[in-house]
Amino acid sequence: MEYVVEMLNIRKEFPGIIANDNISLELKKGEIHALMGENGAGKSTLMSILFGLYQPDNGSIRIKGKEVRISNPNVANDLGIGMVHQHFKLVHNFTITENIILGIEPKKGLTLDLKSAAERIRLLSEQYGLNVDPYEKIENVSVGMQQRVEIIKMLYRNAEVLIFDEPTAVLTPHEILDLMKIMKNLVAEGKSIILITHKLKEIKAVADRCTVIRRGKLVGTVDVAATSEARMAEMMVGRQVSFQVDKSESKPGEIILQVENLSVLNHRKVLGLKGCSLDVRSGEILGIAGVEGNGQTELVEAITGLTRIESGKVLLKEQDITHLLIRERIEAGIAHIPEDRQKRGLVLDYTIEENMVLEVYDRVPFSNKGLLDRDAIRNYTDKIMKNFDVRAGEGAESFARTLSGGNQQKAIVGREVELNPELLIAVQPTRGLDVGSIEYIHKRLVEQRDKGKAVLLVSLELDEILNVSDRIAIVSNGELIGIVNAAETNENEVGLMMAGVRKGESN
Amino acid sequence: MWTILVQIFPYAIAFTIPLLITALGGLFSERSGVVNIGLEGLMVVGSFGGALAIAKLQPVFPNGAVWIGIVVAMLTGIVFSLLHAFASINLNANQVISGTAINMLAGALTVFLARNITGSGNIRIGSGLPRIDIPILSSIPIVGKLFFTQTYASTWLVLVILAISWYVLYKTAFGLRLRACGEHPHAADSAGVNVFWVRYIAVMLSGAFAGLGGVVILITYSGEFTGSVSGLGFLALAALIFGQWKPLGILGATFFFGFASTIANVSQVMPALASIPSVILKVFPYVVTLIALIVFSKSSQAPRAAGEPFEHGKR
Amino acid sequence: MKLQFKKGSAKSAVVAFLAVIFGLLAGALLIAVTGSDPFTGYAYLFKGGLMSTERIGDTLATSTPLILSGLSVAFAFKTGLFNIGASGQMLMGGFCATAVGLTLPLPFIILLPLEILAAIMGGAIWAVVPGFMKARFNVHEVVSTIMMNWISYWIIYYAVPAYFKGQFLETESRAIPDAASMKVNWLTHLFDGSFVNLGLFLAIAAVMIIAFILNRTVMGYELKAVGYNRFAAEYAGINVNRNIVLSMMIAGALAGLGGATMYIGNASNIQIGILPSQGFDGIAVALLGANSPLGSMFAALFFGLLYSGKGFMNAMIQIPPEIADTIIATIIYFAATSVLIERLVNMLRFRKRGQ
Amino acid sequence: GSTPSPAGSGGTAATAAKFKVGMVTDSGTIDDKSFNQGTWEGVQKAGKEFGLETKYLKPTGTTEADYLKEIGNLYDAGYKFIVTPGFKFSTTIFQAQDKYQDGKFVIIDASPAGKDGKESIKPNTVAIFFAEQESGFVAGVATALQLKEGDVGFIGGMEIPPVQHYNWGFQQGIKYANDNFSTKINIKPENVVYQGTFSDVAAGQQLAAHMFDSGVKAVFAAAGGVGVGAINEAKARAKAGKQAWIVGVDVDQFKDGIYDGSKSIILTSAMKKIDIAAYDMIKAEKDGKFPGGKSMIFNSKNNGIGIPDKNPNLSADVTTKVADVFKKIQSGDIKVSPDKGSLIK
Ligand SMILES: Nc1ncnc2c1ncn2[C@@H]1O[C@H](COP(=O)(O)OP(=O)(O)OP(=O)(O)O)[C@@H](O)[C@H]1O
Ligand SMILES: Nc1ncnc2c1ncn2[C@@H]1O[C@H](COP(=O)(O)OP(=O)(O)OP(=O)(O)O)[C@@H](O)[C@H]1O
Ligand SMILES: [Mg+2]
Ligand SMILES: [Mg+2]
Repeated sequence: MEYVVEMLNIRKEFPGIIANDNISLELKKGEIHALMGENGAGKSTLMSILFGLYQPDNGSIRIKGKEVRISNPNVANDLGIGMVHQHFKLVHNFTITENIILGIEPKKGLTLDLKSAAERIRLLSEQYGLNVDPYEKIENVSVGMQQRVEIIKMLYRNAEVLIFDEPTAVLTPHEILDLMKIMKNLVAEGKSIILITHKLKEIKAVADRCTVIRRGKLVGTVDVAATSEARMAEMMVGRQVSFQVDKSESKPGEIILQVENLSVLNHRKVLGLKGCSLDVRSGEILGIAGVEGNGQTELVEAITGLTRIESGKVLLKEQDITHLLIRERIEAGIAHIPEDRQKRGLVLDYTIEENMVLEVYDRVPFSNKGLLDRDAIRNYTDKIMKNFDVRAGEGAESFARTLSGGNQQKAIVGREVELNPELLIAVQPTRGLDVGSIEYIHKRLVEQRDKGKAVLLVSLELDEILNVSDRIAIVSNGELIGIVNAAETNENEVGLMMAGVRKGESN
Repeated sequence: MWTILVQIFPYAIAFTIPLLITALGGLFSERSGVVNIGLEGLMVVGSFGGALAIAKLQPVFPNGAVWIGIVVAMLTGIVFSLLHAFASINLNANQVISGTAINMLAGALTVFLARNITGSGNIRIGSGLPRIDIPILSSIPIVGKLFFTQTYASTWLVLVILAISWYVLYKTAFGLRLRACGEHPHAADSAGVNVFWVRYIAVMLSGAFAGLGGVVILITYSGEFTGSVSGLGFLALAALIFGQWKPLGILGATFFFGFASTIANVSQVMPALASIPSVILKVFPYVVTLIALIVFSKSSQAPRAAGEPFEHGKR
Repeated sequence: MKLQFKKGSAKSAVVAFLAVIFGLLAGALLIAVTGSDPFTGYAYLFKGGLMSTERIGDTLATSTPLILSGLSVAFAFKTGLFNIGASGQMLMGGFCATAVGLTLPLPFIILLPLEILAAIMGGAIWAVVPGFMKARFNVHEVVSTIMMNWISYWIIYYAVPAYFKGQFLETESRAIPDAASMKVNWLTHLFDGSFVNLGLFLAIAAVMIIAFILNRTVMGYELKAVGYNRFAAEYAGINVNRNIVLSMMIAGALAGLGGATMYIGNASNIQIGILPSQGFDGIAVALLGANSPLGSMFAALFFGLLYSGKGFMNAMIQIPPEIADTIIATIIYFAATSVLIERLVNMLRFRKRGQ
Repeated sequence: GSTPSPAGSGGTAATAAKFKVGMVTDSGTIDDKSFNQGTWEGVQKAGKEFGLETKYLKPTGTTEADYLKEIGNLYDAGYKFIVTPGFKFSTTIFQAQDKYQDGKFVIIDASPAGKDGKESIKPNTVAIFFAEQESGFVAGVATALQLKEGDVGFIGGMEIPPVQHYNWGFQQGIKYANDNFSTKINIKPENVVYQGTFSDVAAGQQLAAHMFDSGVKAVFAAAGGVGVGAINEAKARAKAGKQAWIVGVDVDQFKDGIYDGSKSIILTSAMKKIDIAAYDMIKAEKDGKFPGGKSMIFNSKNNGIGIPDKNPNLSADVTTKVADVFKKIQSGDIKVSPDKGSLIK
């Protein structure tokens, strides 16, 4: 059998952690090979080694049978290896062409030859059906388009082996389908692909084989067609996982949150949310489904007070909170698990205990007459950490920075739940987490609901929305497209509505 | 007013040029992602190196000494800038702090050395650059009077460097890479650009240009190294922001500073301006800068990665 | 420009200590290169700062404005701001104190608090402008405080001769009368005629108060939260803009007080045409003190000692006094590149373990 | 304090007791071509001649505390004869003369005074003054005679008495020449300025340039570093073949103005002979004749002021006429007022 890439017995150690422990991976020509594992398993590290960003401590790499040393990305490029990173590596104020040619610029004399580069990009774009405008600036194009730029970047460098690191995490269902089509095109043209993803469905849909790693160690490589999703999931976490969230029928009570005709400007100073009205009742989880950037952020920020409201009203338990300060809203009973845990959710240079009182430090018993009470804060923190299974090296005194992403998230969830809010807003509460942590957090959300609280769940993951919510509100282009009952809908219907098709319009 | 303008124009330009070239150095550094508040110190070491070279060489090469001094000043600036480069690029040190250390070190070390050499801490040069009228061009009406009379060769040197800088920054592969390093070093890194080298070169350019700025002061109007450039390095930094990190922007900003402070300086002897309280003229450039900073704050073009240490492979 | 914060005071103390050692070594090298004996040099340097009660007093007095300007910079750092404008704030604060001292014919007991108040207000106002610009328009405080430095420089330049002209000189204000000065007889006598003054106690009190505010109070919690992560602070309902302004205001007040200790304490009038270098030294003090109030105080005392002793060293042997500044600058460079020191420490530790 | 030298240096012992001479500089450097340098040259000359140890210290700041600290440093290091140039030392010496009673102090340009402005010269102190107005007067006459007609200007540093005296003397000298030698020299009010610092070189250049552009032929620059800027400007002009003169100050600045081999733009210099004053005081102390408690004036009578002996840019005729005028000042026939009166600024 001919392998384009063979990574043999790769070992990579970071201070305090062995990210890759004797891992081998072989890629056949013309296959799509999935690489799967929980968070921190070492997938990105392994691929970074193949791409020359890291040097392995041990082990060897062969390309087309020949042993190579990939000391930097240039070497990888020369060997025909390209990578689309988990976080796109594009310069926001460069044009697409400039981004693509960066590092291998064509020149006329001393001067950059942008014209001929743009022409080549246009041709590549046509060949693979990518549809990009070479002269557009990155900051003006959608995330899906940016990903296609990353793909052309590889093609422009004549890559034969393409590595995709979690490419679908940021895409809409429709864009995911497009991407899969593109990937199939690519392998049809003779390229080989390594695809990192957490999503079993995607693996099923496009991959030929799948390699699973766990805590830096290789679990095995399987033939996708012959392996069930459940089996792959088990390989990944080392135990059986249920994909279904166990929950009883919801018992909605009084209206907790009422949003009336709400319009909000986005950061580009145009209406990002247009005349949205919805309500959330006690004892129910309302999910907001939608493609990223279609008004979810504006809605949440308007409710929590992070953004000014252009027009409309927000009521909490019939009290008008439209013009209240953020802190006043928190006191009125709103808790918020923010989208970006590191940017908004935590003060990374504060300890856990300092973070646990981020919204309540000025209340008795945590402080009195302007003086902090360390003991009270410590007790409170210990309680949250115990209840929510937050693990940290030095307990309550650990700096938030030193926690893993999952533990950071659990700490935030714990903090917000502990506020005992009337309304819990959870935005992407499981983003980037592994299935174990996801399961845990979902349980806590349902628990809140069962305690008779209102929960507003915003997520880009359709599965999460469908599994956790009782009702689902779908937004598209800043407008509320419709609200459906979770039990009575399916992925297809919601997906269509996310694309802006109102219920009933499609048939 | 016209005669006043014509009269002070050459001096305004003489004052503008060191600011301009220093800010241009800052531009290269910052657009590669390294904040350099050590410009002031780099100017000082440039002026020190240049003064020393010129003072020592002038007796031997009365004509060439100034030009050798310019080269020496740029080299001194480069050598000193390596301290900043090492700290901020190799060690990921806080760039503001490293720059502050550079400023302090420059002021102290050069005077220390000068004291050991001259006994006083100052180094005086015999003579600087002559002022020349550009033949033909200077006889063009208006423009000739303003731009081509009483000019220093260093002015033209700096303007040529400005033009080349613009070309390099926007039209060459190096410029593209440099700007990428300042906006998104990881993108550049994964595209195979050696971020370390690009930043090193950029910081060294800032050292060379600031050194040139320092020596231009010396050979045009001060004639003496004194261990200080009286805040011009910081002013260059302000001009860089005022000029929105663009070559032509900083040309405008530094010219504004040059003009405003020249007016403030000579207002005493200009009957037309003597009625305005001096304090107002003196603070005018600074107040306008503050206002400009507010106006531009909405659309800041600051390089996104400026000030952030780059760690290879950091997620 | 994002500032990174190092925590763990034991570690920063080790780093600071090693930075000092390296700085002194570099200084020794320089002294040797210029043909003098480093040991003799340093002996005179420290003697110059410490060899008599009077000199100890002078060293303390030299340190006083440094403690306050260092505290000002450190406090701003802690709250995420780089106050490079301590000089201008000191000048403004000192000017206000001088103005009060020269205008109001009041008894000492009433006058001194008024002067202090004026200094604090002067410094605070001078820092509020950049604070407000930062909060409201996100204008970087490094540039705005530098501009404010120059504005204060020129305002004082013209205001002093216009309103408080000295008996003989245009270039300084009239002398502060004894009844309006921070110098008090018992202290002067205690220290054998040194110019140490009440400013020292004000500085120490300020260190205590600031340490207390930062570590124990709700206000400190908010200020630091905004400094470390203004987005998280905003999310938590902390008024970010108010805290930025407040932080700059406090930093400015501290620097202003430092100005008072200089102009109506160590000196007895305000001079024009000079931005006090102590403001810039405050950056060094804060850095060496790892931005902690107590650390800054020790750093200021150390720098004060160097500054105070260098003249005597120069008088005794042929070493230019700029050596002190060079040593301080080197220390700061080493503190800035503390990563290098940390690596060295790790390496040494590793080697020991290996044996 | 520690006194390494065993020989007692207190008292006014007329012995050849080895005493060490120290100096504290004012703001500005030891080679400022002005009073710091002048003083230091005098100290060094005496040091060489009498085999004394000499040392100067440059204070870190310009406050009284800074000055006192350096005086203490010198004193503790055994330099008990201390010379301080500059009006700013007034209050410092006032305190030092009491604090270090076995020290000797020479203060130049001012006398010791308390905060209240009350002067008091103790027996261990001498205050030295110069009649700068006479020096400026002579330079003014020389300038007028040499240029015959046209505009001249004045750039001062800070507006302090010595600088003011130079200015007013210069103006009186011009007027005297216009009245007595029928020259037609004019000083316009806008061409008399105090820049405000002794250090802003750029401003000095710009001010001088502006004056030259508006037709001024010679600028009297009594302004330290600001004057350096003015000199640079004049040199640049002279090199380009234009006429631009500077009248130097404090010391003979001829050398600083050299631009083309041996040509200099320094027309003449209004000097005050600080070096001689410093030297004289040290010599007096050595001879046991230290005039402690006195205030001394150096003027035309004791040749403490004047223009250089050699002025290559002045014609022989001018030189003789100026020498004549100088004699008349010495004899009191011509009185130069140290006050502003109806003069400009
Ligand atoms: N530069 C680094 N320094 C130290 N540790 C690192 C570094 N990069 C990764 N690690 C650690 O190595 C382990 C593997 O990380 P890696 O990013 O490869 O995981 P992953 O499988 O890609 O996870 P995810 O699904 O979250 O992307 C993690 O524990 C991570 O924290
Ligand atoms: N760059 C790094 N340097 C040092 N330690 C790291 C680094 N990155 C992660 N770690 C440590 O490795 C451990 C695992 O972190 P990791 O970020 O992989 O967790 P995770 O659950 O995958 O989170 P995330 O979702 O953010 O990827 C944590 O203890 C963390 O402190
Ligand atoms: Mg991870
Ligand atoms: Mg990963």
